[in-house]
Amino acid sequence: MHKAVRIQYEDFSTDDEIEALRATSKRIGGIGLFLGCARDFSEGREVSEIDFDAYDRMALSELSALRDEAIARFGLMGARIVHRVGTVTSGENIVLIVTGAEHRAAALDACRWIIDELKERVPIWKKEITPEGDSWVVPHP
Amino acid sequence: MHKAVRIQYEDFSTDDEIEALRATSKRIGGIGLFLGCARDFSEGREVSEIDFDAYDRMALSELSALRDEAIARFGLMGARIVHRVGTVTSGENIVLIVTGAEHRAAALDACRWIIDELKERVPIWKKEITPEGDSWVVPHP
Amino acid sequence: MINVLFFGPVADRVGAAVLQLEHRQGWSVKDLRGELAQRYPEAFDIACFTAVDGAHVRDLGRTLDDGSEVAFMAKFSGG
Amino acid sequence: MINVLFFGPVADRVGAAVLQLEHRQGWSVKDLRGELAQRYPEAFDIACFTAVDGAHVRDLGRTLDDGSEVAFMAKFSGG
Repeated sequence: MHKAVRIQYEDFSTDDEIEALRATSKRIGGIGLFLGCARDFSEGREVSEIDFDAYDRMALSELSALRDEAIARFGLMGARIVHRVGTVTSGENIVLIVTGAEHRAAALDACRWIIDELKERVPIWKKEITPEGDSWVVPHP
Repeated sequence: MHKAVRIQYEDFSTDDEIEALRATSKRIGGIGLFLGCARDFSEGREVSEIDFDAYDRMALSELSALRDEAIARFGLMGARIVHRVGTVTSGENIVLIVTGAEHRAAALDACRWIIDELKERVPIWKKEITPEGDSWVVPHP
Repeated sequence: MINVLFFGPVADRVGAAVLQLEHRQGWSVKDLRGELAQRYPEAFDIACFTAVDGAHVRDLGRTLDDGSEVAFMAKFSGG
Repeated sequence: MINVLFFGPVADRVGAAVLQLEHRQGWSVKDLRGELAQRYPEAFDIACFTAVDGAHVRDLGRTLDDGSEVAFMAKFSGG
């Protein structure tokens, strides 16, 4: 079985992650999920692919800490986070967050909180590859 | 291809619904998903299965209206809603909502809004089957 | 003819999912509800929503056309 | 020895992902940052986060042990 928090080059399956989450408890009544995908447009420019660089060791420990915090804060029964690195082609998956709780509010709130925190705290950087050249993405303040 | 809004006896596949949503636009950057499942416990009682009754015609038109409203309100690129009726065994899927937007906030906010509105507006009723007997669920105010 | 539909907990208390009643000129949703509530008081205790021809109705003074489909419904519990 | 790591846009501007520097007694994160910022001013313009041994560091006065791994990082853009 895959680990609940991963950084990997390969794509992932949303169904597999949902199944792994459900296997942890039959008391889960609501599952929240966020899937980030590579768009073919960003701020008016055509994007053919995105390259991700990460400080793997730190990114993994930050993601694990995020997961633990989310479980405690929202009373989750389980949570899984997978982020890809390397090259992701337009239309492909980038990041997956799956949360399971007794009720819907906790599951969806936790999902939102994790993706927001991930963007602030986890050392991963993306570079957009476009016909006009490559550029590292500078996040909005 | 399955319709974007459905009420059905059969189970559904989350992967299939996500794929169908993505097929509508390559500009989707964030996908939000809510999956409601049948828990084996509810307010302290063991629940072996849940029976759903629905006013099919009205439920479908309310779900379609909900989807249209969510697309307009949150600027979604697509949304899909599937709700099961008939008998759902503990641990199985009940309802799936999938939303696609350029960015994460709209996708997740729309998901939350749709499931909240669905519970208020869509004529579907659930009965919990337990070893101590059956009872229709009375929603909390 | 008016088709009256019941679902879930209301259908259980009425003991039927469908009733057919003769249409009466000028009859309103409220008149129909009043008559049925006398016959099925327990069912109408929990019937808090009404739909005519598949759409929510809040104005119970609305008159019913011949061939209408009317549903008296308990609070929803889907999802 | 101190291992200094760079990623993404900072690594591009430094022209390297790793630098190894001799450890100096009593050296702080701030001292290290100051010296490297002189050599790679463009890279350090965007290096707004620092980690020591894989954990965020806010107190740059912290002294560095021999064998430390230090990362100077641009604003994150994952997800």
